[in-house]
Amino acid sequence: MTNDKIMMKGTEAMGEAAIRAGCKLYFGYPITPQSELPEYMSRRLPEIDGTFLQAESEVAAVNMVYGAACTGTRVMTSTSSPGFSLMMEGVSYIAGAELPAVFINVVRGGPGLGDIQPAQSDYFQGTKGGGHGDYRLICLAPSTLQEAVDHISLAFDMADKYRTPALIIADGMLGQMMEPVTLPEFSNNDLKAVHEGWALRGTNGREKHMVTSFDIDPVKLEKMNERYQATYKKIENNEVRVEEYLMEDAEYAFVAYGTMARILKTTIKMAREEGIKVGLIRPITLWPFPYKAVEKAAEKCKFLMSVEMSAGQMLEDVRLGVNGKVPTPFYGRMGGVVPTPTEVLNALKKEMGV
Amino acid sequence: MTNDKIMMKGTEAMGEAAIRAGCKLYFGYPITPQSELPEYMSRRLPEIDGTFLQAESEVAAVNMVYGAACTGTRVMTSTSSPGFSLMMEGVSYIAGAELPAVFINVVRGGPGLGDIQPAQSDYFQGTKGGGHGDYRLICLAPSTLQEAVDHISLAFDMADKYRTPALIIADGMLGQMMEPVTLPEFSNNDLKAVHEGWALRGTNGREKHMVTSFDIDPVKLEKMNERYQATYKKIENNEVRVEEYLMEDAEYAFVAYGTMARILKTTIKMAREEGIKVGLIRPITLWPFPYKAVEKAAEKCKFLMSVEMSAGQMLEDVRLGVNGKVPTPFYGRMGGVVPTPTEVLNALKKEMGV
Amino acid sequence: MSLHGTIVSGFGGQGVMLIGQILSYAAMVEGKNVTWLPSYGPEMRGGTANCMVVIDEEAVGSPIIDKPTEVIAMNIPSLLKFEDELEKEGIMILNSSAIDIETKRTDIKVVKIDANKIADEIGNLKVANMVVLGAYIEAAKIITLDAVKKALEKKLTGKKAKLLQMNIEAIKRGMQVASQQL
Amino acid sequence: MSLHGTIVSGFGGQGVMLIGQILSYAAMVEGKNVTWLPSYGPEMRGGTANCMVVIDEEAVGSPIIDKPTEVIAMNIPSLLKFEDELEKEGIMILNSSAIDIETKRTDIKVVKIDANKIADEIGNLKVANMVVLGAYIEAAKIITLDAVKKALEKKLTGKKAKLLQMNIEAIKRGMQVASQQL
Amino acid sequence: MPKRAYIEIDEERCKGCGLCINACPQKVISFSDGFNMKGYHPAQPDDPEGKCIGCGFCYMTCPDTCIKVYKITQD
Amino acid sequence: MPKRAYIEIDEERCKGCGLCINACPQKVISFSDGFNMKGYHPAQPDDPEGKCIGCGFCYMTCPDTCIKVYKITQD
Amino acid sequence: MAEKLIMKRPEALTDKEFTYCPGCLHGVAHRLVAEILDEMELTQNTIMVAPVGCSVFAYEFFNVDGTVAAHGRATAVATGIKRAMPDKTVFTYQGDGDLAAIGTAETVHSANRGEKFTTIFINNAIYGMTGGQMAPTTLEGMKTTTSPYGRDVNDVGYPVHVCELLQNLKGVAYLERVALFTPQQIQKAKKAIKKAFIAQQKGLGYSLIEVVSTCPTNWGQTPLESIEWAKDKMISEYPLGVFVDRVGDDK
Amino acid sequence: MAEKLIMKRPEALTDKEFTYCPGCLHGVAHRLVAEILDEMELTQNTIMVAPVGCSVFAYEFFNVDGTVAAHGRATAVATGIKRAMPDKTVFTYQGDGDLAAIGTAETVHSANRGEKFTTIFINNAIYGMTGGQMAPTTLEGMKTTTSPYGRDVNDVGYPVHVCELLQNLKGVAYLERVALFTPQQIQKAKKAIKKAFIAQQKGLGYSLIEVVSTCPTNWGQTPLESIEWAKDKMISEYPLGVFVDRVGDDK
Ligand SMILES: Cc1ncc(C[n+]2csc(CCOP(=O)(O)OP(=O)(O)O)c2C)c(N)n1
Ligand SMILES: Cc1ncc(C[n+]2csc(CCOP(=O)(O)OP(=O)(O)O)c2C)c(N)n1
Ligand code: SF4
Ligand code: SF4
Ligand code: SF4
Ligand code: SF4
Ligand code: SF4
Ligand code: SF4
Ligand SMILES: [Mg+2]
Ligand SMILES: [Mg+2]
Repeated sequence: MTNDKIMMKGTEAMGEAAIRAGCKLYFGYPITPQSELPEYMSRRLPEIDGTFLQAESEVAAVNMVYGAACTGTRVMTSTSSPGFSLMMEGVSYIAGAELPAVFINVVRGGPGLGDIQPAQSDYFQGTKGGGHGDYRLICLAPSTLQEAVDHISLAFDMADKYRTPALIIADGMLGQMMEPVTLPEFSNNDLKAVHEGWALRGTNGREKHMVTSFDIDPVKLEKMNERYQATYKKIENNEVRVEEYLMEDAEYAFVAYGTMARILKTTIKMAREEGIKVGLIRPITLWPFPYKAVEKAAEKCKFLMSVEMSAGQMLEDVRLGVNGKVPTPFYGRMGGVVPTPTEVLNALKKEMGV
Repeated sequence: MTNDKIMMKGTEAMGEAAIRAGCKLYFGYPITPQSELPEYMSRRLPEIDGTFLQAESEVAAVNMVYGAACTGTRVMTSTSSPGFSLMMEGVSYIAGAELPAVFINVVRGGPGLGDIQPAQSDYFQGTKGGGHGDYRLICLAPSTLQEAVDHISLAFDMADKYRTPALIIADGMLGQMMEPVTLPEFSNNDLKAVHEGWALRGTNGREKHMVTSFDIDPVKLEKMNERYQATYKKIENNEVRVEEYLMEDAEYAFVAYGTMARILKTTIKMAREEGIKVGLIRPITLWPFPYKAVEKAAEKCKFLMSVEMSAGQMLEDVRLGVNGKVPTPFYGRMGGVVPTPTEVLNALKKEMGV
Repeated sequence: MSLHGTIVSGFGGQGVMLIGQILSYAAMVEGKNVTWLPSYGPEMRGGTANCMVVIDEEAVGSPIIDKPTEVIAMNIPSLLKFEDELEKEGIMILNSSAIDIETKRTDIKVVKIDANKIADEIGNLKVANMVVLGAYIEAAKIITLDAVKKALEKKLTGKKAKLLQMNIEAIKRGMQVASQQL
Repeated sequence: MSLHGTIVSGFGGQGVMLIGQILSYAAMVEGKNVTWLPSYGPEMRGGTANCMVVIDEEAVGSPIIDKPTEVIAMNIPSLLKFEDELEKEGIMILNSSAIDIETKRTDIKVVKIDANKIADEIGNLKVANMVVLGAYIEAAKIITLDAVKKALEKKLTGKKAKLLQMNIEAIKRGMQVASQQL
Repeated sequence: MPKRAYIEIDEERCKGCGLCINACPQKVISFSDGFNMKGYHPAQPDDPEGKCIGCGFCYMTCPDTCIKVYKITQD
Repeated sequence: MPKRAYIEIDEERCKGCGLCINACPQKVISFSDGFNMKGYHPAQPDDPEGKCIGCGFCYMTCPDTCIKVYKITQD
Repeated sequence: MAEKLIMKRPEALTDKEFTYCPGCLHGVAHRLVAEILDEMELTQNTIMVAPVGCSVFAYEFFNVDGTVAAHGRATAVATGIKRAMPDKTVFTYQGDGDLAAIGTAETVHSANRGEKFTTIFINNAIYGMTGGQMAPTTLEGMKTTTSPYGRDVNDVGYPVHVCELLQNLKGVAYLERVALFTPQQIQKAKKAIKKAFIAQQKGLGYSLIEVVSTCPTNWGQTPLESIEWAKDKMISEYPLGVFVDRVGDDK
Repeated sequence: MAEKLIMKRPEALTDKEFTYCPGCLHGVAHRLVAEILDEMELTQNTIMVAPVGCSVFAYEFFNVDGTVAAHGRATAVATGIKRAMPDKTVFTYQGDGDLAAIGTAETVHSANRGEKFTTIFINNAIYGMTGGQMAPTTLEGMKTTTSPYGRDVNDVGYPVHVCELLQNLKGVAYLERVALFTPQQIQKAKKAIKKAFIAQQKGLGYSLIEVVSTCPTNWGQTPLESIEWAKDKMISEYPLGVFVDRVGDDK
């Protein structure tokens, strides 16, 4: 344990990481369990001459993000499930306008008002497109605070590189908890230069720039869509991230992400003490999803069990990866209930028939 | 051709069908290509002492629907892609509060502002949950105006029966076109009685009723979620609808819905004239998806080709149904471009290697 | 040929949607399968609009046809927009009241009709579109005058019933002019 | 046992979150793995709140433990809420300044401490939570006073640095009382 | 003077906010020394001399509807 | 009186709305008989007697920026 | 000599204990509404809409049919209810974040349409439920968790005055700002609420009562301190009074 | 004798032809804004936000960097832009549906925050782009495609007066309602627009010019008829004038 580790709340650590990654603007609207993030930003951003603005709603917030992103400046927002639903139109616009921006959804129990406990039931929304149209979000799912912190700059970098928005899917547990983390150094990339070619900053003698997700002519709109799809293809080729945990000798595999995955590591320890050879595929990018890792596991494991704090959403991607090779049982809890290591162990054993 | 066929615009025919199905309230916000639906309702609903109200936004509209649905009265809204994205929070609330209501999304090219041409790129949003939380929408995809009209009362009936919202996914072509249709008779079910047990109508001596998607206690919220999931299971068991078109002798199968499916019937005619034995699986309910029909087709066809006016969204459900048995090529156009029968035929042939 | 795709195109105020609708209705009356699809959207607000009518003996698959078999052009932009797309040997009806240029196509049948003038003669500029419809009926021979009459009877009810005769008159005049050109 | 799950619970104003945070910080200082997780949400607005600290020799898996090994209850509702969940042989620290009832559990170790009175004696009611922390340190023996001191040094910087001594004093007094009861 | 009015306080419902105590013109309400099950020191009627006038200020200001006010009429 | 001013109209850009014709105090603009490629009868300067005063009302009211106004100065 | 119970928890409230912090005036506002419902004999025929905010549980506290709207959308939900059931009494109960931030469009348009229901609007100058963030109504210079350096009106704008914003809309039938800091104010508030419900009963249009309130927890004050602070600071920013009255004095 | 070109299409417009209907005054409003940008030498340093509405293409028409916001969200987008680039001139151009219906919350809060950009607000009492539905600004009794029996103010509310709604918000630096029906009005409108941009340049707060306009197509009128109708009907509902002026007369 080195000296530079500090204890910080998840949301605050992510906020600080964003500032160090060069984030200059934050627009958001309070919602539990992530209000500490805007609160942190409201303290910190003025210190670095950045802008914190509490919007009148999530709808306004996401469109402020759109605006700031149009200028090619690093900007982010964060929210929790109902708030992210309200952002769906704006997210689709941002994707369509090919704007780099970072969203954080600290997922809570749903649907509707639900509760404020940790959940993973916004997987579909984040990975398949909760908004309209053929767009995707780069979707990162940190499992520890350290990873959450690291994902922030990764998200900004990828968003800039591919000119596409990135989403970090966390949950209330990750957002609220403290654990020791090492914060990254301040980034000193010249972020402004990156987007000189398209950003809206006044013409000053050059040709005018236009940012839009709009073309009334479907043939041209299709061209735009082809460009998006080409980007998505690149991302699928380059950016899949996955952790394979004790998979070398695994006869069974869990598939889980985020908080659920970290809990499963305890389950796996318990199982292995009983001699059950189980491992874990932990998708780090939910989109692009690590289909290959799942496929590979399906070649040697007796089954792949998706464990989620949801009714079974990632399960569909697991099944797409497994492609019928082995069974894909599911264990999940809903509405903000977090499965305990023991109960998942029991579920595993039941599935094994022991 | 009987006398009672009339020519009506798709959106208007759906409006009239809704009125005949006992819809008493319509809340909505204009958006192309479906504004004729609210326009029609604004003329017709006052004639039957119903309520038409143009809301200040789609966000307001969906919450007005929530309110009216709380009273157990038949209510609907309609919109097009960006507008439906704005409704995602409200839709999730309506699902969570187990309210019967009918939505129509006349899908247009996306993402973002996109264009106003017919598209199918909101499939994920409609079938997997564009809003937050573990909810599903019964999702009907009519292919002709007659079917669109018929789906309206079906949607209301299922929504009432299962106390869950239903969505009709149409597209600009279906919405704007006219073709001969037979309108249903006026329903004279006693719709009020159905919801006496929970609807908000004033206590009048009975115990108070509460409608909510909320429980601060995750254990109780999970119970609510279990109830939703039980409903969804029932719907999956009872309500899958699919058309199998020339599948008896099919060596190849298209999978397509809505407008795309109707166009493919022309393609199939052309193909069969050339001796290519191709059929069509046409999901009528997109959720619950007809996985079994797809699976069955995968047992005898050389491949199943999903054809969509999107980058390939239903394709994932097709693959889940096929489960690795045969290849699942894809053909699609994006951004509001509608594939012609000929181009799909060419795509099919290419896939066949001829 | 059993499959027809007709495009009717012109300014918003020229009644092009109605031409298409009457045509569709008539096709339905004759027991044919038919779809009517308008172009929509703010191409030019208040500018040129068009609709496509597909008439088929069998169930209509696609309501869009790549290459129309007939085009009714009510103004210059409509002519410019659709003259290239028209099928070879296809029929082009030109409203010469608003079009003072020629089509560059030579492999199609062209009927020119000074619809406004004729409508004016009949006594109501609003029936210019029916004059054009008449020319189309005569030139394309897909639907009969009888069916169109029935369609008009359905459309013109109540206060509008009294306009029926004038409309039919307009159609007949259009048919006459076309028959002279064919 | 290498895995500890401690719950600290009380009114919003009683500094329960801080107890948990100091504890976590101290655990980190000692090279242990640790997570701190608050309960949150409007259970009763302004009412009872709690946090859970998990300390492990290995990487912490779940930051939630079904059955806590220690409970610090600062008020009556906290006692009622967590007494059933506490692990057998577990430790219960009771703030008797605000709790005038007894626990019904007999299979646990109980330390009662009149934290307000002691804090008052020290001269600042605000350090009552540190008194309780002291009792915990002594009773649970998971972290050392030294580590807690270091944690406090990190927390109390700037203007607050002058409070350090008083806090340590409070902790020591708490340890004393607990040692008498064990 | 005879007792004109008195109040009852639901001490288990009380959150010890003190608003009633503050509002009472006769100062005949006080905090209890003990805790209720919510952990608060609840308010209690403290009117040995029967000075309560039944003005209802306590009732009106209590945010938790803990208070009942009784009038005593001499008939 | 010598010609003081004149205007030019971009007839292909013109939509024949007539607002300039309506606004011109000198009534020196009229509709053309022919059609432009948009299908409209465009406005045209119609000032054989050189009555245009260069007031710019036509320019100001034209929604499609079709009009240029020239002043003729005698120097 | 007889005893008479002259004041007690109204029938229109359920037995459920309020979940509010000690000294929070949400409870007083609830009781006033409940008293009016009882007095006007509306309890059996009322449908209420709770907001998302500290009063999210309000639909459990009132003995009437009720629901909870999405954050900010209470008046849209009430519009749907009232339009479906025009003969019922409908009211929304909303905080300042709910009504004046995220719900601004719904508020303005419900008022402008003259929707025939009543809104009880609790202005406590803060987001209570989520832990004390800045509200549209937060006072100039006031520190909150998202205005840690004090509300800078040049940067984030001035406190929003809801009554002043709505008063020119013709759909509004009754509009008054009241407070709950003294028994006298509380009595006045009750009368205002009554008038609002009368406006509804008479079908005159939209009625809204802005209740200037407190949030001891997030203001970091004791209940008594919060009352004193509010009497001074809140009322000077938010002057009490009747803004629109189309009801008149005959009740 | 020399000729001088004294009036012509301003530089701040691109060559693209407007997509508006014949006689639609969107074009006049565009030209005025462009003239001001040129005169104030702002063209090179301006970022504009087009709305969704008939003027959705406006970002192609102006010779400045630009984008198109989601329907109703232009001021939120402009807020994001201006906060990121405080030294640029930023303006939004919005219709009545965009600004006063779906965008109400964004409008009110941008104004209240005193965001330092300018809004050109075109009030044509209708949803032009989507085919003539009722707008918040539609006149009493006026028939539209969604008020086929005429706007019934008791049912759907009264015409919304944006300037009157915003005038009490302290963040507003300049607020005026102008019209475009005569050359004189057009000149006045130009002055107003200039003042709005000056307010922005001086960092005084939010500025909005409400331009009372026409929609011949959806009003079912010829261009000339629409002008005459608007002179009479629109102006009596929407009186012209300055509502807020914190700029003063020294330009
Ligand atoms: C869409 C959405 N955004 C944000 C929230 C989080 N949220 C809940 S209540 C609230 C504000 C509460 O403040 P107010 O309306 O003033 O009520 P109070 O708690 O002060 O009574 C917020 C932001 C939410 N539940 N949903
Ligand atoms: C979310 C969303 N809802 C609805 C629409 C459809 N829509 C486009 S423009 C418009 C209204 C246009 O009216 P206005 O703002 O008054 O502008 P105008 O066309 O009259 O200039 C509407 C409702 C949309 N594009 N997006
Ligand atoms: S009724 Fe009046 S006098 Fe009696 S206790 Fe209450 S406040 Fe005091
Ligand atoms: S006002 Fe009510 S809650 Fe507060 S102390 Fe008095 S009785 Fe208790
Ligand atoms: S400048 Fe004046 S006088 Fe000359 S044409 Fe134009 S409006 Fe007429
Ligand atoms: S005002 Fe402009 S567009 Fe209209 S007629 Fe005159 S020149 Fe043509
Ligand atoms: S947080 Fe504030 S508003 Fe909410 S219950 Fe507590 S005191 Fe009342
Ligand atoms: S529809 Fe109306 S507002 Fe739109 S361009 Fe045409 S005339 Fe102008
Ligand atoms: Mg509040
Ligand atoms: Mg408009």
